[in-house]
Amino acid sequence: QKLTLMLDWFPNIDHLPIYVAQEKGLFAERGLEVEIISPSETADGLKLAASGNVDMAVSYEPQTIIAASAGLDVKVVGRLIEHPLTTLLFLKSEKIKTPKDLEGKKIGYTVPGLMDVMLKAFMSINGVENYEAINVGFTIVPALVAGNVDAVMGPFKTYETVTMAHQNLEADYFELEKWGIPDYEELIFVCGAKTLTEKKESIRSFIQAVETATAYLRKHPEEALETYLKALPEADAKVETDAFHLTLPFYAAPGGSNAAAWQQFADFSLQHGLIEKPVVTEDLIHIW
Amino acid sequence: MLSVSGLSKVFDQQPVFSGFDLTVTRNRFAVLIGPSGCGKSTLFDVLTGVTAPDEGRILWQESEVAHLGDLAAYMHQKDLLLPWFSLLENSLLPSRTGREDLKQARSRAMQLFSRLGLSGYEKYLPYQVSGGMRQRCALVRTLMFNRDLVLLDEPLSALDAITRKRLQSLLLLLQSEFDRTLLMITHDVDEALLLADDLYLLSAKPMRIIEKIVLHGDKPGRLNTPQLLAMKDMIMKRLGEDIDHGSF
Amino acid sequence: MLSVSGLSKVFDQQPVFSGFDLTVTRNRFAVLIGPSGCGKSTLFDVLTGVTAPDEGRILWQESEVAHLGDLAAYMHQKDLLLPWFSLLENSLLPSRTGREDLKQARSRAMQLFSRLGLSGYEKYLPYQVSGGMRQRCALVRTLMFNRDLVLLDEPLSALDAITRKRLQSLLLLLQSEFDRTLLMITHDVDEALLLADDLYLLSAKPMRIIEKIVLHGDKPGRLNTPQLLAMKDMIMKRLGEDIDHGSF
Amino acid sequence: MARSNFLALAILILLLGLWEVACWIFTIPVFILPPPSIIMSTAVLRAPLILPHAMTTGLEIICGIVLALAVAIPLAMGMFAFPWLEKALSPFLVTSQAIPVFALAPLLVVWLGYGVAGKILMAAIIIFFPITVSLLEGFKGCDREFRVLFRLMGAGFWQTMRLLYWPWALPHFFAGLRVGVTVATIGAVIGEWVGAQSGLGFLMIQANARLKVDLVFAVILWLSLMGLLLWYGVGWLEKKSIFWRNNQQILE
Amino acid sequence: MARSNFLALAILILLLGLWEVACWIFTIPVFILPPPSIIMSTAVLRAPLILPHAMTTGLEIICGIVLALAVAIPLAMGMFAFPWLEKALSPFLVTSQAIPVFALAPLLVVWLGYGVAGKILMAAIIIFFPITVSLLEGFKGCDREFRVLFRLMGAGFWQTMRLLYWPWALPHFFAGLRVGVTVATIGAVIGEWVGAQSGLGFLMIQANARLKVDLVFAVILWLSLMGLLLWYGVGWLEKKSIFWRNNQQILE
Ligand SMILES: Nc1ncnc2c1ncn2[C@@H]1O[C@H](COP(=O)(O)OP(=O)(O)OP(=O)(O)O)[C@@H](O)[C@H]1O
Ligand SMILES: Nc1ncnc2c1ncn2[C@@H]1O[C@H](COP(=O)(O)OP(=O)(O)OP(=O)(O)O)[C@@H](O)[C@H]1O
Ligand SMILES: O=C([O-])O
Ligand SMILES: [Mg+2]
Ligand SMILES: [Mg+2]
Repeated sequence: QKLTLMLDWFPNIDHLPIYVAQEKGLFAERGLEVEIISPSETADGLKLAASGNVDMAVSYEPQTIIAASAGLDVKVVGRLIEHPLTTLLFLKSEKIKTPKDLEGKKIGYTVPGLMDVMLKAFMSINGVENYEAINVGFTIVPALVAGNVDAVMGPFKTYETVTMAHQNLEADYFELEKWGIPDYEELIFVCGAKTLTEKKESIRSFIQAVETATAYLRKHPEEALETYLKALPEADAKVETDAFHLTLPFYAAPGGSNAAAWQQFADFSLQHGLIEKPVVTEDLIHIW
Repeated sequence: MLSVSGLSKVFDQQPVFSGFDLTVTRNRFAVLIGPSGCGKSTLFDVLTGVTAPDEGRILWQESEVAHLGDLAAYMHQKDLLLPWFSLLENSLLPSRTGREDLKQARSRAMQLFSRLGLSGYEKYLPYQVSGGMRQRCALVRTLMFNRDLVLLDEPLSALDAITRKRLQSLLLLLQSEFDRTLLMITHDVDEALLLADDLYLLSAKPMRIIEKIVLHGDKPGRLNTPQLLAMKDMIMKRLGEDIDHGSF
Repeated sequence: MLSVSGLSKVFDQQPVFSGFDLTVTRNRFAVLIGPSGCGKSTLFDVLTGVTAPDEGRILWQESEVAHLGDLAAYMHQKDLLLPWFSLLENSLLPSRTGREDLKQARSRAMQLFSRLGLSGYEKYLPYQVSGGMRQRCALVRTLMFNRDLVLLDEPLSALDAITRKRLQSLLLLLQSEFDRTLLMITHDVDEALLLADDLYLLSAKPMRIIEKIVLHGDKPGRLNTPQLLAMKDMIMKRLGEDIDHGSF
Repeated sequence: MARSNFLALAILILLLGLWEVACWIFTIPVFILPPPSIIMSTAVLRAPLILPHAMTTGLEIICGIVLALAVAIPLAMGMFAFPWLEKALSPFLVTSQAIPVFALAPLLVVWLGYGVAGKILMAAIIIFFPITVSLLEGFKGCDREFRVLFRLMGAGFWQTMRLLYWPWALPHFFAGLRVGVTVATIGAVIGEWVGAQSGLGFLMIQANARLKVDLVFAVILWLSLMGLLLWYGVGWLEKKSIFWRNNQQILE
Repeated sequence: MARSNFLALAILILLLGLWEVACWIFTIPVFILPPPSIIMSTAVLRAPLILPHAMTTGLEIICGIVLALAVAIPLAMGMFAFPWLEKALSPFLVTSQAIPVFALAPLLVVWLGYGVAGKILMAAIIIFFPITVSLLEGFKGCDREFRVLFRLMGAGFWQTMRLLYWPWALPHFFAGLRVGVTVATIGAVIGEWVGAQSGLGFLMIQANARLKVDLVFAVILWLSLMGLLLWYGVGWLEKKSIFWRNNQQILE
């Protein structure tokens, strides 16, 4: 059985369980042939999964809730990273200790339409009123170093911190879930509702294979990392190794998503204008 | 052989000619002479079907035709050789487009090449030979058309005096030896007097025939005879008068 | 007034001319006649400084100059009017580039306009007037140069017989009334015989002077005299002989 | 003229009709390709939202064009005056075209900040090449006889440039400009993806992240209209500037 | 010739030198702008990594050019044969240039899957416009006298096309092709954003996101070299094809 999987972004350490499953033959032994594709844009996966042009996609909980609100018929079938990695990141300094210290500063964000809303929510929850929001795209580190912005909403605490460290830059950050934003699942697997009914068994096998791979990498982290680096020769081994150790605690444990937790985030989204129509997360999440 | 009647053509509301009549008789050399911009080339465009006339009829051997599309041959002051074909290929173009037997056409072309002193240059590209050779090749191509009527639009006006003189004799050859009927545009009075059997003086735009002159006498040599010299002065005067109505 | 000696120019290893000598005398009409491509325009390019000679010297009134850059006026077979300027603006170009007093130049130009029958057309753009009027405007501009020597590169060869004839008289006016010295290129033997005081027959490339002929007699009228007709035949023969060495 | 306008309209209606019908028949999801009816109604209804962004992008394009001209014109003149300079520079010009500009976008942001400057530069980089090349071709196409004339009139380089070469090259210049402005929108949009607060590119990314695909396509519609407007605007300017080609009727 | 080559080299060395020195003096961080020494060593040392991606991109470009030609040639001929068609189609051609192709990416995936087809189409969309426009200009530039001649030879449309218009338009065609291939690299790179597994565009985005800016620039260097190669390749082809312009010496 063939399955196509579209990633949320270019292949990176967050996708390690998928690559381990692929390279260790965990898909193959379940009779799956998985093709892994990068998108041109983070929303592509959701669109193509909803239309059935890819079987599965990796996406973010916030964007999936947006998609559901926009009427895309997608189902959440599994988890990859179970807590937020997204942070409000800045160069370590004595001046910024609490969000209050961001008063009057220039704050960048990565994805307009998503991270700008998160930033607004973060700031209003933490009582910051005066700041300037700037879309910096993915030029996070240069923007910080050049002093164009004082902090950026969107970087991962497991990734940008490492790349910065390798450039001898020390990063500090606020974790969203610790400053009033509901906990959410950073990376999840989605598929179209129709695909789910048609290829239910294959998709279940896929999720099982990823869970097996996650269990394997917890036991043999070094071998898992080696497998991943072999599959992606263009990756920088030193950076990926450090990032891997930071990400290790976040790879999702077996078991499905928690509809109640999702509902909390969906309500938060509605309240802060991330979505316009309410979303019932029980219909969104498929429990195996 | 060819006659047009009541031909009209208007550009931008201005008539280039209207109600224009002309008859060309078999095996004669008809020459149109008139001031620049009077509409001579436009007349040829209408005859060849490049542009449609607004009014009028074209008769070819008593029967009406839309244009002379495949009834006449054509020669121009530019040699119009295609630079990407050799001299021989250029001369064979009418046979190719006319779907004639190419083998036979080739041997005929070779004969004409040698007749016009081009033997040995068949494989040369146009840029590799002189202007005179190019015009002679254009003449070979004109003969390869195999058509009784030849339309010539100032065929020699770009050439220097000597080359011009030699090609004038070749044009006469077309008429005498190859039995063609010729209709030529020129604005050189000497050339017209030298070559024409029937000479038509044309007015400035809108073009009409001011006078038709029938010429006699031994062609290559007659130019410097007193009659011809007198005729030349008369023609210059007639053309000049007409132009004076315009703004010269 | 102008003399060149030992002038050489090579293109692609082939000499266009080498060791070329020529002297133009004050207030005379010198005409160069030769076959197409022999190097006449190249000689003018060297004289005007458009291209540098490989060897040789140019002397202007006894002293050596690099070129005639701002010593001569120029007229060409194309009228070379700039289409974006009116006739008057075109005629004032030499005064503008020469930083002369424009007010004075303008009144001089207006006089020439009326002298050449262009009054009332000063504000017209070139495309709005006829070819003859354009060439007359080019003549006005040539006069506005205010230079003793005028270089003419086939100034009339694109015109029809009548217009040509009229402009020939105007060229003679340049010499007689405006006291200019003229150096003209042509390949029309009649025109050369009609206009020249000193006629130079040129060979095919590499260009050299075959013969210098000094002409006498009343200019506009002399052409049909037996002497001139005989001379014409002689010139045609001489030029023809030379070309025969080439491949015609 | 009337015939071709009619045909263009007919083709347009046909294409839109096919697209609309295809969306319904094949039930193409709106989030992949919305039918034209929805795109157009969004483009009109959301005009108050789109317009300010369009003004930003428009401003960037206009400034980009001005900047490109400011570079292209002296460059073309220099390369025309010194043929060796042309030969020396042409590999760099060609290379500048082969470089994917979006790759430089992050750099530009660092150097020029997140304001409009980076976007203007982006648009300019894309436009200046066709303008330079066609202007140079225009200068070089000037007939030799005219050069001889100006030489003998004693005209200097700048005078000849102004009176002869420049008007001579105008038709070529406009041809290059027309090609340039069409793609200038893309330059500005790429610039806006990299970081901006407003502009159609910014709006497009935002709408895309929110999965408001109808808005994405409405923005594309606006961008296309701006491209067309620029194209025909330059055409109009060309007609006005090259006044001596307007009416070729001749007074005889 | 020698002088201009020398100058190009001198300019190159000067620019690279300035860049290198500026990087050291101003201690510009490598992730903002790496010095040329590092870029070049990365381009060489990581060649084993880059080469397969370059081959993918190269293949996409070549196929894109072929596809663009397959569309541009019949289109230009059609518009030449029917001037009203030209007028009717030109707004669509212009619009096709103003649309930011990335927005179409999901659409292309839906239609063409995630293979190379989408990238080829992207490259083709970018190239076909300049080729069509310049080919059409070439056809239209054919002298009237030649048309009269072919008319009187009784040549049909296709014969005239083959024997006259086509060779006549070749120089224009190559001019358009040369412009087209230079930007084709950009087309393919943008195309590689469409769900790619390989290609220089894919590699570049990855490297960029990983802050390996030296690799980004190494890839840009490769892309530029490919663009230059294409430019000079088309120039060479032009010289071979238009053989009748090669040696303009005349036999007298
Ligand atoms: N396509 C056109 N549109 C408008 N006017 C035209 C067109 N073609 C020719 N004319 C006009 O028609 C007139 C006749 O032009 P034509 O070329 O027939 O003259 P001609 O007698 O051949 O001149 P020449 O001796 O200079 O070759 C001119 O006044 C010209 O301006
Ligand atoms: N830039 C150039 N490069 C190479 N050869 C050239 C160049 N310019 C002219 N020639 C050659 O020099 C010769 C003389 O050309 P020139 O234009 O001076 O002839 P001409 O006597 O003025 O001819 P025509 O009577 O046709 O105007 C020709 O054979 C031409 O091929
Ligand atoms: O996804 C980020 O690494 O910002
Ligand atoms: Mg004519
Ligand atoms: Mg000449």
